[in-house]
Amino acid sequence: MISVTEEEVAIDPADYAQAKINKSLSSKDKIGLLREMLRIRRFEQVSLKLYNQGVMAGFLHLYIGQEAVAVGTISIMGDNDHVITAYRDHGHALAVGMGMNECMAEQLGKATGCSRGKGGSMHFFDPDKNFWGGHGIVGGQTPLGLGLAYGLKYKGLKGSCFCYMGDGAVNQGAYHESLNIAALWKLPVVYVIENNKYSMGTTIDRSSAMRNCLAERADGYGIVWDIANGEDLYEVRAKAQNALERAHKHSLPTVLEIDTYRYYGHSVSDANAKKYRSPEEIERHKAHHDPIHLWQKRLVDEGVMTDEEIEKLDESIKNEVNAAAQFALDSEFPAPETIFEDVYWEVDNNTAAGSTGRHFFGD
Amino acid sequence: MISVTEEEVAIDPADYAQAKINKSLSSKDKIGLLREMLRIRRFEQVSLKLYNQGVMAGFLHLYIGQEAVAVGTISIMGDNDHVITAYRDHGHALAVGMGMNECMAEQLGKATGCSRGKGGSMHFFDPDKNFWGGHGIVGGQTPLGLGLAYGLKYKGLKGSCFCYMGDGAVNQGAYHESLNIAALWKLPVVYVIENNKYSMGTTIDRSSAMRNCLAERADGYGIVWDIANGEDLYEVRAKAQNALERAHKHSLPTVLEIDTYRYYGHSVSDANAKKYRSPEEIERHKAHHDPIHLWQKRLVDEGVMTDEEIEKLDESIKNEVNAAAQFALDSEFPAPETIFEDVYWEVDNNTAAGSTGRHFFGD
Amino acid sequence: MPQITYRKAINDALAEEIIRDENVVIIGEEVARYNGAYKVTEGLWERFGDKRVVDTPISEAGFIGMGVGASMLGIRPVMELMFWSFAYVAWDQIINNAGQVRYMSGGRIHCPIVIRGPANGGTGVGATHSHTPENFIANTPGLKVVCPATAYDAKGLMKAAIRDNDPVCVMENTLLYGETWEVPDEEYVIPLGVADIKREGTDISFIAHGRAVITALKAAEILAAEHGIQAEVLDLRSIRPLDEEAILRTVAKTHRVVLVDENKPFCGVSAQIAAMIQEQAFDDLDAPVQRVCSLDAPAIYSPALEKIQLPTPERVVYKALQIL
Amino acid sequence: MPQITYRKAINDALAEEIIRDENVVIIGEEVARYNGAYKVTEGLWERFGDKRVVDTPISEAGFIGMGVGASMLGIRPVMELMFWSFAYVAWDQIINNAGQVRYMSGGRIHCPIVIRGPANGGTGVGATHSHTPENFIANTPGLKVVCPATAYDAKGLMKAAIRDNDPVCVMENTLLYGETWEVPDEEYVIPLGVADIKREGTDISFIAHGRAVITALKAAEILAAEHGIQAEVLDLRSIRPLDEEAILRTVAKTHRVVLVDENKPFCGVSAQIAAMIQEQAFDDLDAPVQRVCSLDAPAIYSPALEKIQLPTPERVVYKALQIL
Ligand SMILES: Cc1ncc(C[n+]2csc(CCOP(=O)(O)OP(=O)(O)O)c2C)c(N)n1
Ligand SMILES: Cc1ncc(C[n+]2csc(CCOP(=O)(O)OP(=O)(O)O)c2C)c(N)n1
Ligand SMILES: [Mg+2]
Ligand SMILES: [Mg+2]
Repeated sequence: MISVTEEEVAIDPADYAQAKINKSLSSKDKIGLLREMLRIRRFEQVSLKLYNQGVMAGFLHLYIGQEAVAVGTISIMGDNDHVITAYRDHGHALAVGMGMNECMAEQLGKATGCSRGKGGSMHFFDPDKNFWGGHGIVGGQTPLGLGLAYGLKYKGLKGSCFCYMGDGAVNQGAYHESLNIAALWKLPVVYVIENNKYSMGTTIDRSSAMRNCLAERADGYGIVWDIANGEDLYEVRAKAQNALERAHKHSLPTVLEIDTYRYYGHSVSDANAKKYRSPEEIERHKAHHDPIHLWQKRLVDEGVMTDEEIEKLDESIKNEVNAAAQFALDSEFPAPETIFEDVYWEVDNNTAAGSTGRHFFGD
Repeated sequence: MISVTEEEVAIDPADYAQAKINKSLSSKDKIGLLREMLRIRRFEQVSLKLYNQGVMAGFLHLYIGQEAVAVGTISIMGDNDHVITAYRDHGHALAVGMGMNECMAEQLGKATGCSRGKGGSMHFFDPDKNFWGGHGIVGGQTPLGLGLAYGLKYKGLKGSCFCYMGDGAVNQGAYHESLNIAALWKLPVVYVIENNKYSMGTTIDRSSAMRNCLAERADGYGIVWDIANGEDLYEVRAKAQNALERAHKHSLPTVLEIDTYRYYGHSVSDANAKKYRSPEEIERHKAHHDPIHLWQKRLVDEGVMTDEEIEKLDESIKNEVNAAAQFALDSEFPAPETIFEDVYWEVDNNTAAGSTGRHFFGD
Repeated sequence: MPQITYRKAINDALAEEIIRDENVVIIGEEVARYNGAYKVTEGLWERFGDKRVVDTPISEAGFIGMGVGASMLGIRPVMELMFWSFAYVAWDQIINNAGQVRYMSGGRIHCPIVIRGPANGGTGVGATHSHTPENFIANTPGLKVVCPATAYDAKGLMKAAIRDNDPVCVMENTLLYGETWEVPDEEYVIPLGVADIKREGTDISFIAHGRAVITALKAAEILAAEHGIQAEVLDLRSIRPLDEEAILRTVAKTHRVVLVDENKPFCGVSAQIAAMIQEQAFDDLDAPVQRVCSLDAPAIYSPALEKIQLPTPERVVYKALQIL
Repeated sequence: MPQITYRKAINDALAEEIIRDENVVIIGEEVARYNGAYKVTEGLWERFGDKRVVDTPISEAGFIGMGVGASMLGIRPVMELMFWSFAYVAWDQIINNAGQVRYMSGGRIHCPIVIRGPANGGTGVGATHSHTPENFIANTPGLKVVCPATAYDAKGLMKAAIRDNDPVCVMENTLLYGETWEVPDEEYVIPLGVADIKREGTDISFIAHGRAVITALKAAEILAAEHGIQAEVLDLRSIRPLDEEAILRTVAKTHRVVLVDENKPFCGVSAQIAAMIQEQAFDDLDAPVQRVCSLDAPAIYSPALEKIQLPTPERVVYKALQIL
C-alpha cells in the first residue's frame, strides 16, 4: 500500500508555505482565500442575528473558528472533487461557491433557498458545485461520501470525495464500515475529521478512546492518516493536497484529522456553551488561534495586503451578507402544495412511472 | 492503561503448557477438556445426520474444527464470567455445560429444547449457565456482550463477558462502537474473534482491510489485543487467562483473535464449501491442525491417557449424543398456543401489567 | 395541585425511580453533565452521580445494545435517545435484541429496559430529525410503546415503563416539554394499556395519542363553540398494549370517529385503529372512520409549511364535519 | 411459454439490465463469486466481471449507504440484502439517506437505487431473520416498495425498479425462489403501481401481496371446490405506489374483502388497506374487511408452528366464510 506521495517527501514540515500547492498561489489567490473565510464568518454572524430575531427555526450550528478547514481543503479541489459534510455545513457550502442568497434564504425556509426551504440550516445542497450536503444524522454522511468516491472510480474519473465529520462522529459504526470498504476497494475518499474537541458538551476524552489521536484508528484498516493544524491555512492545504493526490494518483483513501475550534456553542440553543469549557479557553483561541486573523497577519507580513485593504474587503463582504439577508427576508415562503414536491423524481417529472398508482396517502 | 498482566510476563511464549493456568491442570481436568471437545464434535456430527434426514429446519452452522476455542476459553471461567456468541453456537453452549438433550431438541424445534423450540440451532440460551445465546445477526451480539460486562461492573462483581464473533463480523459498525465504549469505560469484556479465515465464501482478505491482523484494530481504541493459535488448547487457555485477568483485576477489555478453521461449509446448505477453498486446504487442516487430534496426542505423550482410553471416552460420548438425538426425536413439538408465550414477561407471569390492555393483535 | 411542565414531570419520574430502585440507571448522550439536550435529565447527575446518570459517546447501536445486555442481567437502564429519529442507527439492537431475545430464548431472558426520548416533528429540524416510529415499534411483538400527551401522563407512564419487566419505548414530544399541567405531589403510576378520556362528548369521537391529543382537544373546542357539537377525545396513551375496549366504548357511544395521528398515513397507528374499529364495530359506525395524519411527505423544514404538515385542529374539524 | 423459476426470472432481469445500462451494478454480500446466498445472482459475476457484480464485507450500513451515495452520481446500484431482515443494521441509511435526501435537497438529488432481497418467514431461521418490513418502507414517503408473487411479476417489476429514478425496495421470498411460472422470452416491464387480478371472482375479494397471494389463491380454490364460492384474488404487486383503483374496483364488485398479509398485524400493510377501503368504499361493504396476518409473535423457529404462524389457506377460508 502506498503511504506517502512524492509531494509529501518534498515538504519541509516546518514550513507549509513552501509546499508546492502553496508556493504556486498568486497574491490574488491568497486574497481569495481570505475572502472565502471572511464570507463564512460574516455570513454566520448575520445568520446568528437573524436566528435571534426569531425568523429561523430549528438549529443553527455555527462554523466560526473552523473556517480554514473548509476553505483550505476545498481551495485545492478540481472538477471531479466532491464534498459532503454534516449539519455544520455553511462553511463548506460557501467555500464550494454557493451563493449567499440561496444559503441565507434556505435558513429562513424560503422558496428561494438552495433546498427550496426543505432542508434548512443543516441541509444545504448544490450538486452542480459538487456539494452533496449538509447531513443531520451524525456519521450518516460517511457511507454517502464513500459512495461518491465509488461512483467516481466506477466512472473512471480521477477525482475524490472529501467527507467531513466531527470528532464525535468517529464513534458511529457506519464510519468504520466505510473505512474498511474504502481501504479494501481503494476508493478515493478523504475523511476529514474536524476535531473541534467537543461533541456538544462532551470533551473528546469523554467520548473517544484512542492511543494518540482519532485519525490513528485508520491504522487498523491500513489507511494512511495525518493530522493538520487547522489554524494554519498553508498546513491545511498542504496536507489536504497529499490526500488529494493519494486519491487522484493512487485511488487511495486518507483520514485527515484537523485540529480546530468552534467559538460558539454546539448550536445556538446550546445554553451550556460556557459551562463545559471555560470562557478563558474560548478567549485564548480567539486571541491566538483564529485562522482568519492568522491568515490576515500572514498576508500583511507577506506584503500581499494592507490592513486597509483587508478592512475594505471585509466591508464589501458585509454588504454582500446584508444583501443576502435582505434577499432572504424578502423571499416568499414556499407554497403549501410544494410539500408534495421533491419526494419522487418520477412524480416531479410527470413520467409514466410517476403517474401510475397512488404515491401519496392521506389527504 | 495497563497493557500486560503479571501473568503474561511470566509466560514463555514457546511453551504455553507452562502457563500457570495450564500447569495447575490435573489429569482429570485434561481429560475433561478432551471430553468437552469430543462432545461438541460428536454432537455436531449427529446434528448433521439429523439435518440431512430432514428433521431440522433453517440453518445448521457447524463448529467442527474450532472446538479448542470454545472449550479452551470457557474452561478457565468462574461464576461471574459470562458468554455470548453468534449463530455458530453449539460449541459454546456445550462448553458452558448445557445438556445435550435440550440442545438437540432445540434444533428439532421441540418443546423440550433449551429455548422451547423458539430459537433453533442459531439460538441456544442458558442464562443459568451464564450463556446468553446464540445470535443470528452478524455482530449484533457485540453490544450485548458489552452490556453484560457493564452489568457486572455496575453490580460490583469481579467478572467478565467473553463475546465471541467471526472474522467477518469485525466489519459491523456496532462492534467498533462497542470497542470504543469498552475502552472508554473500562468494561471487562473480551472480544474473541474466531478467525476461521472465511465469512461464508469470502476470504478474509476480500472482506477486511488491516495492517497485520483483525485484532490490531483494537489499537485504535487503546485496547490490548493478542493472537492465539486455536489448534493449541494450552495456548488458547493461556491467552484467554491473560484477558480474563485483565478483566477481573483491572476491569479492562481485550480483543483476542484466535486462528482456527471450520471443516464444513458456512452452513450445511453451503453448497460452495469446496469452491472457495480447495479440498487440499481442508484436508491439510484436518490432518495437521485438528485441535482434538493434537490434544489427544498431547495427552498420550504426557501419559495422561492411552489410545484405548480415548477410544472408550469417545464411545461413551457417542452414546450420549445418540441418546440425545433419540430424546429430541421422541420429544413433542410445542403446542400451537405457545406461539404467544415468551413474548412479554408481564403476560407470561400474569401480572397486572400483563393483563391490562391488548398485547396481541390479529387473531 | 401544582402545575409542572411535561419535562419536569419526566424528570421527577426518573428521580423517583432512581431512588426507589438501585438498578435504575439513566444512560444517553449528554444526559449527565449537560443535563440533557432538552434538559429532561436536569440536575440528576448532580444529585445521583456518575454511576446512576451516564453520558455516552454518539454510538446509539453500541449503547442501546449495551443497555439491552445489561438489562438481561437485571439492570434497569433508562436509555435516552436525544431524538427517537436516531433510533434508526440502533434499529437492529432495538428490534432484534430488545424485541426478540426473550422469545428466541424461550422466555429464559427478559429485558427491563426503557428507551425514551422525543419523537415528533414541528420544530424546524428537518426530515431526518422528525420521525415518529411508534407504528414501527408497535408492529413488533415483544416491544411496548407509550406516547404521553400531558405532564401527568408522562410521569405516571414513565414510572410504569421503568417498573415494567419488558422493553418499553417512551415517545415524548419536544413541543410539549415546556407545557404545564397539574401533577399531584403524591406518588402515582399509570398502567400501560389504559386509554384516557380527555374530554367527554356524545356526537363524535376523536382518538389520538401524544401531541395529537392536544390537537384533538383544540378541534373539539372549535366544534363545540362554532357548531355546538360535542366531541369525545380519547387519548390512547399506550399504543402497545392498546386499550381496545376504551376505543370500542367510545365508538359505541358516538358512532363516528376521527383519528388524529402525527404518524405518516401509510401504515400509521391510525391505520391500525381504523382497521380494528371497522372490523370490531362495523355496525356501530354511522360513517367511515376518518384519519387526520401528517401530510404524506418527509418533514419539511420551512417553518411556515411544517406547521400545516402536522395535523391541525382545522383539519380535524373539517374531517369531523364531513361525517356529521 | 417457458417455465422458469422466480429465482431465474430475477436473475434474467438483472442480467438484461446490466447489459442495457452500463451504470447498473450488482452489489452485496456473496453476490459475485458465491453466486448469491440464494443463488439469485448465479453466473452474473462470471458473465459480467468484477466491475458489475461486487462482493462486499458484512457491512450493510456501509455498503447500502455507499450505494445511495453512488446513485446520487448517476450509478444505478442494485444492492442485495442477503435477507431484508439485515436492513435493520442499515436502517438509517435506507430511511434517512435513500428516503429523505431528495426532499431535503429540494429535489436537487435523486437516488436511482434498488435494494432487493428476500423478506419472509417460513424457513426455520427464527425471529431475527424473518422480518417483513414492507409496511415500514411503505410508511416512508420517498421510498417505493414492491413485493412480487410470481416469476413473471418478479422479472417485470425488477426491471421497472431498476429503471425507476427513485429508490425502490424489492422484497422477494425465499419460499418462492424455486417455484416456476410461465415467463415469456420477449422483454417486458411491469410498471410499479399496477395491481393484478390473479383470479377472477364475484363473491368475495382476497387482496394480498407477495407469497400471501399464493396462499389466497389456494384458499380461493378451496372455497370454489368446497363451497361453490368464487373469490377474486387481487395481487397488489407494488405497495407504494399502490393501485388503489384496482382495490376499489374489486370491492365494488364483490362487497366483501379478506386481506391476506404476511406482515405482523399491528400497522401491517393490510391495516392500511382495510383503513383505506372502509374510508373510500364504506357503502360498498356488506361486511367488515377481514385480515389474515402472521400470528402476532416474533417468528417462531419450530417448523411445526412456523407453518401455522404464517397465513394459511385454511385461515383465509375460515375468515371468508365468516363474512359470506
Ligand atoms: C445519530 C445521531 N446521534 C445524535 C445526534 C445529535 N447530535 C447532533 S450533533 C452532535 C454532536 C456531534 O459532535 P461532533 O461530531 O464533534 O461535531 P461538531 O458538532 O463538533 O461539529 C450530536 C450528539 C445526531 N444528530 N445523530
Ligand atoms: C447483519 C448480517 N448480515 C449478514 C448476515 C448473513 N451471514 C450470516 S453468517 C455470515 C458470515 C459471517 O462470517 P464470520 O463472521 O467470519 O463467522 P463464521 O461464520 O465464519 O463463524 C453472513 C454474511 C447476517 N446474519 N447478519
Ligand atoms: Mg466536535
Ligand atoms: Mg469466519
